[in-house]
Amino acid sequence: MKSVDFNSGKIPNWCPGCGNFAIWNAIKGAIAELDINGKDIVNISGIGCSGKMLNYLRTYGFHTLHGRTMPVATGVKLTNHKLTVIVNGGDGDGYGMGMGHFIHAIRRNLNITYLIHNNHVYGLTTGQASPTTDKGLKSKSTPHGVIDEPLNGLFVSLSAGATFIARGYSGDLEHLKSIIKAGIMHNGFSHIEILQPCVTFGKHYGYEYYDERVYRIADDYDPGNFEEALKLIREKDKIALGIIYKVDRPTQEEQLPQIKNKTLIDQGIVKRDISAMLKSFA
Amino acid sequence: MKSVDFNSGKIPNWCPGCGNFAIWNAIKGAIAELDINGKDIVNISGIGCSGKMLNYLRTYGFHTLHGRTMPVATGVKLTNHKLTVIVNGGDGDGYGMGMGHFIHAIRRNLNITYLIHNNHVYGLTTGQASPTTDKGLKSKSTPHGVIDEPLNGLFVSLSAGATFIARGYSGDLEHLKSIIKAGIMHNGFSHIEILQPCVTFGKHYGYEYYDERVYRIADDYDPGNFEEALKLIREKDKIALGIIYKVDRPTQEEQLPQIKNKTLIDQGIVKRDISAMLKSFA
Amino acid sequence: MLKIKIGGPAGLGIMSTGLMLSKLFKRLGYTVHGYPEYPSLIRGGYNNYLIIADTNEVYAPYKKYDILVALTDVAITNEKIDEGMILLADIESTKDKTNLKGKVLDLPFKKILSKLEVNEIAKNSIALGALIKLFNLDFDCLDEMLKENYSNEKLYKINHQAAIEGYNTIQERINFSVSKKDTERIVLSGNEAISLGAITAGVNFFATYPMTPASSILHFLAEHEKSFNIITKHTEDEISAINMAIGASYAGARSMVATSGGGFSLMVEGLGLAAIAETPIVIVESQRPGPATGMPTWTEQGDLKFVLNASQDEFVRVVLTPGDVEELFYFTFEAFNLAEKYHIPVFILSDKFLSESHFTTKPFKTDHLQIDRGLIFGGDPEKPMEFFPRYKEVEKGVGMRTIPGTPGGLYKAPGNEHDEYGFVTDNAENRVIQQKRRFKKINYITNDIPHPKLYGKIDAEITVVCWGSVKMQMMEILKITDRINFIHFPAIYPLDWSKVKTMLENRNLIIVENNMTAQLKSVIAENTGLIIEKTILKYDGRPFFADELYEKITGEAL
Amino acid sequence: MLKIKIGGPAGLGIMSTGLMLSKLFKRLGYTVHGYPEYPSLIRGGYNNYLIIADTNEVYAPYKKYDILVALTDVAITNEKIDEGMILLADIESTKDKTNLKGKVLDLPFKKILSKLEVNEIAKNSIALGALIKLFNLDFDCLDEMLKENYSNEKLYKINHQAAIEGYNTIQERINFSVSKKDTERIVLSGNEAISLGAITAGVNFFATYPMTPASSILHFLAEHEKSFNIITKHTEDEISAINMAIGASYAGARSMVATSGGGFSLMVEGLGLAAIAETPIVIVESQRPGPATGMPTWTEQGDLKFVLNASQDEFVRVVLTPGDVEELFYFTFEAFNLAEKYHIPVFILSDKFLSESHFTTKPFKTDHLQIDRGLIFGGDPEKPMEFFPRYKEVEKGVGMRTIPGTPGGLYKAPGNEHDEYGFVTDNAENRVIQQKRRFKKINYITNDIPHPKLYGKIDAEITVVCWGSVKMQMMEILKITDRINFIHFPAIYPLDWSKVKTMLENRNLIIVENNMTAQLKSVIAENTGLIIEKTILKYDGRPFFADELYEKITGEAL
Ligand SMILES: Cc1ncc(C[n+]2csc(CCOP(=O)(O)OP(=O)(O)O)c2C)c(N)n1
Ligand SMILES: Cc1ncc(C[n+]2csc(CCOP(=O)(O)OP(=O)(O)O)c2C)c(N)n1
Ligand code: SF4
Ligand code: SF4
Ligand SMILES: [Mg+2]
Ligand SMILES: [Mg+2]
Repeated sequence: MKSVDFNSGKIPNWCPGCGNFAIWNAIKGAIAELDINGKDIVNISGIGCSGKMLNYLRTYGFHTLHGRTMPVATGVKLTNHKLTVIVNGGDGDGYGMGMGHFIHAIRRNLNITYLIHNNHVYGLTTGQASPTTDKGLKSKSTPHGVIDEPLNGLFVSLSAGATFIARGYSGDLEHLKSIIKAGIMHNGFSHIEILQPCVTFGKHYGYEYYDERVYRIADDYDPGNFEEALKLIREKDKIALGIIYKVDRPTQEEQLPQIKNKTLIDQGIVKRDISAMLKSFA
Repeated sequence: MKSVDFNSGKIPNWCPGCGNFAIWNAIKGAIAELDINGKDIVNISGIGCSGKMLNYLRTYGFHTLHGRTMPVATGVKLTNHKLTVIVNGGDGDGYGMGMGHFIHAIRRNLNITYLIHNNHVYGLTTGQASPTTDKGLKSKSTPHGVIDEPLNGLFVSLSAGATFIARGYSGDLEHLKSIIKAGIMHNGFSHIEILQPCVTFGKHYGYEYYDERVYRIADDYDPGNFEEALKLIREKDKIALGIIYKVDRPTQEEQLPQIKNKTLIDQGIVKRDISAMLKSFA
Repeated sequence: MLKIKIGGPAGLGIMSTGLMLSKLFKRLGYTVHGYPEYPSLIRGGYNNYLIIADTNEVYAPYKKYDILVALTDVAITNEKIDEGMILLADIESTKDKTNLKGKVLDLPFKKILSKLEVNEIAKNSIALGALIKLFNLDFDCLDEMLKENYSNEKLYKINHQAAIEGYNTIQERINFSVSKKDTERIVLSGNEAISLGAITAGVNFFATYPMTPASSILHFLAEHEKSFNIITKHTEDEISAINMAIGASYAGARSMVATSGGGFSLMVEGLGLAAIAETPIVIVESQRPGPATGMPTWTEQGDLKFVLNASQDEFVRVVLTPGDVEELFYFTFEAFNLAEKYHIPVFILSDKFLSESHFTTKPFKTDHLQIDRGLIFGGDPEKPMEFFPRYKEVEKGVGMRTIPGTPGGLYKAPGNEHDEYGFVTDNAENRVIQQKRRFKKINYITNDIPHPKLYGKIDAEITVVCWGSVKMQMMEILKITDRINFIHFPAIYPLDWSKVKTMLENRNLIIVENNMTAQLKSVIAENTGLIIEKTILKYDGRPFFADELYEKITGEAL
Repeated sequence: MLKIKIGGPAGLGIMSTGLMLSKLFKRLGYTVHGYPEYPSLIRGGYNNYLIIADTNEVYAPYKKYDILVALTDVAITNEKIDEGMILLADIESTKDKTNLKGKVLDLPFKKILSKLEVNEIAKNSIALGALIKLFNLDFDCLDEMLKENYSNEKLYKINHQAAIEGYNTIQERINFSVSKKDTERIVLSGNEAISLGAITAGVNFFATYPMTPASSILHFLAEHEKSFNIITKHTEDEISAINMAIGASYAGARSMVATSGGGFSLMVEGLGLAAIAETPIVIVESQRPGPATGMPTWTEQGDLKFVLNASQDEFVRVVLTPGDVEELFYFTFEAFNLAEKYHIPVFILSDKFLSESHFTTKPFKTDHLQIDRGLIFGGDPEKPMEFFPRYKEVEKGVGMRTIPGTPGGLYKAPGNEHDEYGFVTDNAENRVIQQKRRFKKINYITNDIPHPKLYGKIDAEITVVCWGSVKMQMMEILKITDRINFIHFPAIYPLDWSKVKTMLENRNLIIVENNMTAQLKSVIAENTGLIIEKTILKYDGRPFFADELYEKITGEAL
């Protein structure tokens, strides 16, 4: 399949120059190269500019509530674990509203790929500070500067036990595509944070900002090394791009005898016979 | 003031032998030794056996909703930062339902002391698995064994930037009391996880279990050392008790010019004059 | 009719003893009802279990009862004991002997325990043994019960011994005739009926967060998850639970959530998502008193209007309000069909009294039950990546569902207003088309859900109007008098209100509800203009007691 | 009356231009109303701002308007232009010239921009200049406005130049007489009125999570947090927002939250906590179409019954439904008093139309306003650690609040049912006492909140019944006819319904609501038995337009 085959036909209404375009192209490229049929992909979105993603992809999709992608994705995956489940959401959506779900989704380790569009701002609601906005920065909700400590999403997911942690950048499309591919192929929960410039409200974190700081992780880097991963995650001035951490742990779907042989979907819905069970109530 | 002065007069209805009794005594001891008047303390509780704590203390108290201690405590502290705010909640309450709030409370770094009673189980609702229950363990909600990865609460709070992280144990009352004292005295958010045996439903994690594994952190340990802290937090077989991590960072209340000179409460509520402001609408 | 209460501190196992005794009477041919009371704590406090047993049908608890078995003092101080009663208590261990009223039969628990060298829990079996003797019943029948209950041989032995001791203690007899042995009928709680209904209906995804009085549905389904291939999830919170269930349903599962009002509060946002995405979902809401945490282990019917109006803006939902275990079972089964036929959220509104009390019933017949999954697109393998107009009406306002994985069935399930393919649009005309289509379903649903029903003599002097579990007390009252009949609402929305109005008109009506503001009264007035003036309301956390309610009705209205 | 619309793609700054134009007309002595429309996206899409200006009062938007300023093609294709209209557009840049209808005045945006070498944003000032000329107005007045708006000198210069170019382009004149200069009255949005009301009332804690159409309250209060010592918090979610506000209120702050229906869904649980802990709280809920995410930037009155019934079990709340900016301001002020006098949650129910549109009003008079914090315990320094019966009735069902830190005022604020000191109890009698006490407040609140009011000729042929923002359209209609009058509900709960009934009886009533199911109609029926048969409902995300509504009413009922 080709990348363009995954265009839904709707034209993205992101601002010209928005980092979401690159993510869109990276996703299409990744699933095209992996040759997954759109009917077997479910794109799940939160609410935000980031969440609009699913409208532009020729796949199944669920545009959920703000912050609630993780539970919906979990329900989908447990019901039919043959589906490729890809989630798109913002930093507000995932690290703010959705933080609790995020941590518990990591604990479950379902084979889901979660792309967090980190633009350090609430885009769709026109520019409030997000959990990743740096201290001191002014925004519509913090006209006198942010005073909360910014959140290091990758560190939090490492601490919660994520089995795949990566960082991509809208300004490096090919690399981003390869990361998304790796995330989809990883058998477990993949947390991919994407540095996504918001050209309208997140101007502090523009392409120039990132271009000065990002670098691709060296090819010989061992993502299985926890200490090294921690080092990359806690870097201050430079920003590493690539697969930072990756370990193998059984997925939740593999541990459920209920769906060992067949997905729930393939089992179908049948009227069950409870007559034997009723005896215990006699 | 003496410890008994903080008895509310209500007799705790925890099961005989429950680890919450020691926590109760430790709290009373700590505030007595710090000589804080009960009128200047607000005890905030979640819902659970743990949450009943506030009923047994002669202080102000707010028995909030399940999982919602952090926002309520934040509102109280920001309104009157002269108050000593102590929070009690369970592992289900704080690491399950309340996880999102917990992380964001840490980012705010208010001077609040948060005691998480970790009994690895939902006590009050009669024995379901909690986020800290180990894999494989059977419970009412997981009769065939837990399959989610257990949560390391201290690691998560370290990753979110907590400025005070400690672990206490109901089986070591004096030590627990000293930790709680240190937590209250710490100028910032203190996360104190307490190993609290639930003798009725959490039997796997009983006193014997802990007695075999716990040890007090050596006196010369430097809680300012992040790497050392991480090591203790990630220990597998032994369980360190004491102040694991402690750094100083300005609290949120110190960074708000609105309450620089006076608490909101001391400022009182006055009708404000908006006439000057109205001109900008002309 | 026999009314026996066993009381004692929490943690002693009174609830399971109560159930054993209920089953025992049932097996002896009686009809039983068991009503448990307990506070929100694990040990101590005061628990009790009231058993009503009769050769006739029984449905509801009574305030006045005949026999109290006091496992400790706490029962004696917490209960109003009057002279007509029989009190089984450990006289020696009773601190304040002036409390020992009525006909006191000594049950020397303490002595027996120390003689057998067993712990307190064995008091239950002592009490059971004593009661068996008192009623002159066959010890074997109890023994069988004990065997079933204590699969652990050692535990069984202890309890067997204890029961014998209890049996041997009692000399008195109560005249009591055993009818025929009954191994046919079943004794079960409301939550068990719901769980069985869901299992029969093929539920395969259940997500929840524990909350009294709904938690036992989780425990039951989790227990049987492997035998029936059900995925049960205790999620991080109720928000997650409903969204997970919605995701599962979207992917093709039959999914359900169960909670109480507080947990449902957290599901309100997700409810709206299910509504606009038209993802079928079954929601069990078992009510308890609020506001907020309220009185966690007690009962109330306070959430009707909440459930009817929850979530922003307007959409169609079904609110079923079953009144007994049969209705709980069959309605739960049907709830899945309704949800999938109409692509809507369907509520089963229960309450603590109904969810956790025990009732006798015939084993549920399921032969006639049929699973109806509604319209599901079969797929078009020729054009696998084609979008499908999933939100275009096919019939009755309902579109054709397509399940992810289906070739040619691509669509977007949206929380936003959307076009026929699920793509977001703000277009005014489209909005009206979609809202009208979604609401059109109402006209058909009304024929698919149970209508209010009159019980008792058609022209009784007074007609009680009630919903949900109050049916149980009213059934009990029908046994006493034919001057009262009642109209029960087994569902509240959507109804054919003109039919309801006709049914209610020209009657001497009185509303009976287990809440403070008479919510059904409001709903009736809202939809018919008919304001029922007389009300009997109770909101102290207790269900109506049959005797108490009978008195109130006759006082108010006869 | 002048009706001008400016339309173009999102991101061009049409909203601020609209406001500038509104203010301009206002300063020239006109009364203005500005109604903005925009989709939920940041750039592109179609935005527009409609200005109604007249020497008389104006209140509401009209469907038909006179002048369209098309910043780009998108306005021309999105609007219905008829021959009677004037169209200001860049003829050369218009792709499909057949769309150029009405009297077309060329505004060569493209040429001017390239001449001035400035970017697209300057189109706004070109348009403003053109309009000033068209109406034969003084350029200085616009120039002053530009100066105020662009504090950056360079930006001002650009826009000044652009305005001059626009001014010079237009040759046509519209007959238009300037009344007197007005620097007195103000033009503001509903959300600004709410914010100002809250500031006046001394709000010092505001927690929220951004959500259209409530977000601008956050922006406004945050902007002024330092001048007024307000703590404003954008929390991690709405659950946190309401619980934080409850904590603040408990500790003695005057606290408020603001959200839309979706965010309020997440506050439902906290609402119950505020209710049972009797923590005062003011909740602004600005409605938008749902269900779920619905149509984020559009309007609807779909949340009335949701807000009335939200959260498990039953409790007293106040639901204010202001209909104009004055009411928004004064009711918000009063909301804090009501919350603190009665220890209850108080709602300000607004909607996108009211919250985000602009209205002209006299500057709010505040001399007569008084802060009433209700009963607050002064403390007993002798016994600092004594518990205090905070939940014991002092008067009107209300107890005495004590603020943490107060000596001798210790108590527990509980989510559970509790005794007078706030300690948890399941006791049945206590439950009844506490519920009755909490509900007793209703009897007093009804006298403290505004009653429905009749506007227009008392005996008009038809009486429209409405609530909230529909007042604006009805005020507009009163200007056209005296055959119609209307009864507006500025508050819905709690009301003295017998008085309401008397008011409604014997009139030719018609309900007008911006929703699908006529929720006020339901509420009236529920409380009075009176069913208003005729309804005019709109639920396409748009407010009623005055002309459209007038036609509908006359069509339906006259
Ligand atoms: C419960 C709820 N609260 C608030 C909103 C409004 N809302 C929509 S998107 C958004 C924030 C978007 O920020 P982010 O998640 O970072 O996404 P971005 O637009 O930056 O991609 C908010 C607050 C909502 N839809 N639902
Ligand atoms: C919204 C909501 N859901 C569920 C409950 C029921 N509930 C009360 S306590 C509790 C769990 C308690 O577990 P934990 O927090 O670990 O406290 P513990 O009893 O173990 O101290 C639950 C689920 C509730 N009160 N509110
Ligand atoms: S506002 Fe920012 S994130 Fe949203 S579309 Fe525009 S550039 Fe992208
Ligand atoms: S159930 Fe466990 S946690 Fe609760 S009181 Fe008993 S021992 Fe303590
Ligand atoms: Mg963002
Ligand atoms: Mg626990």
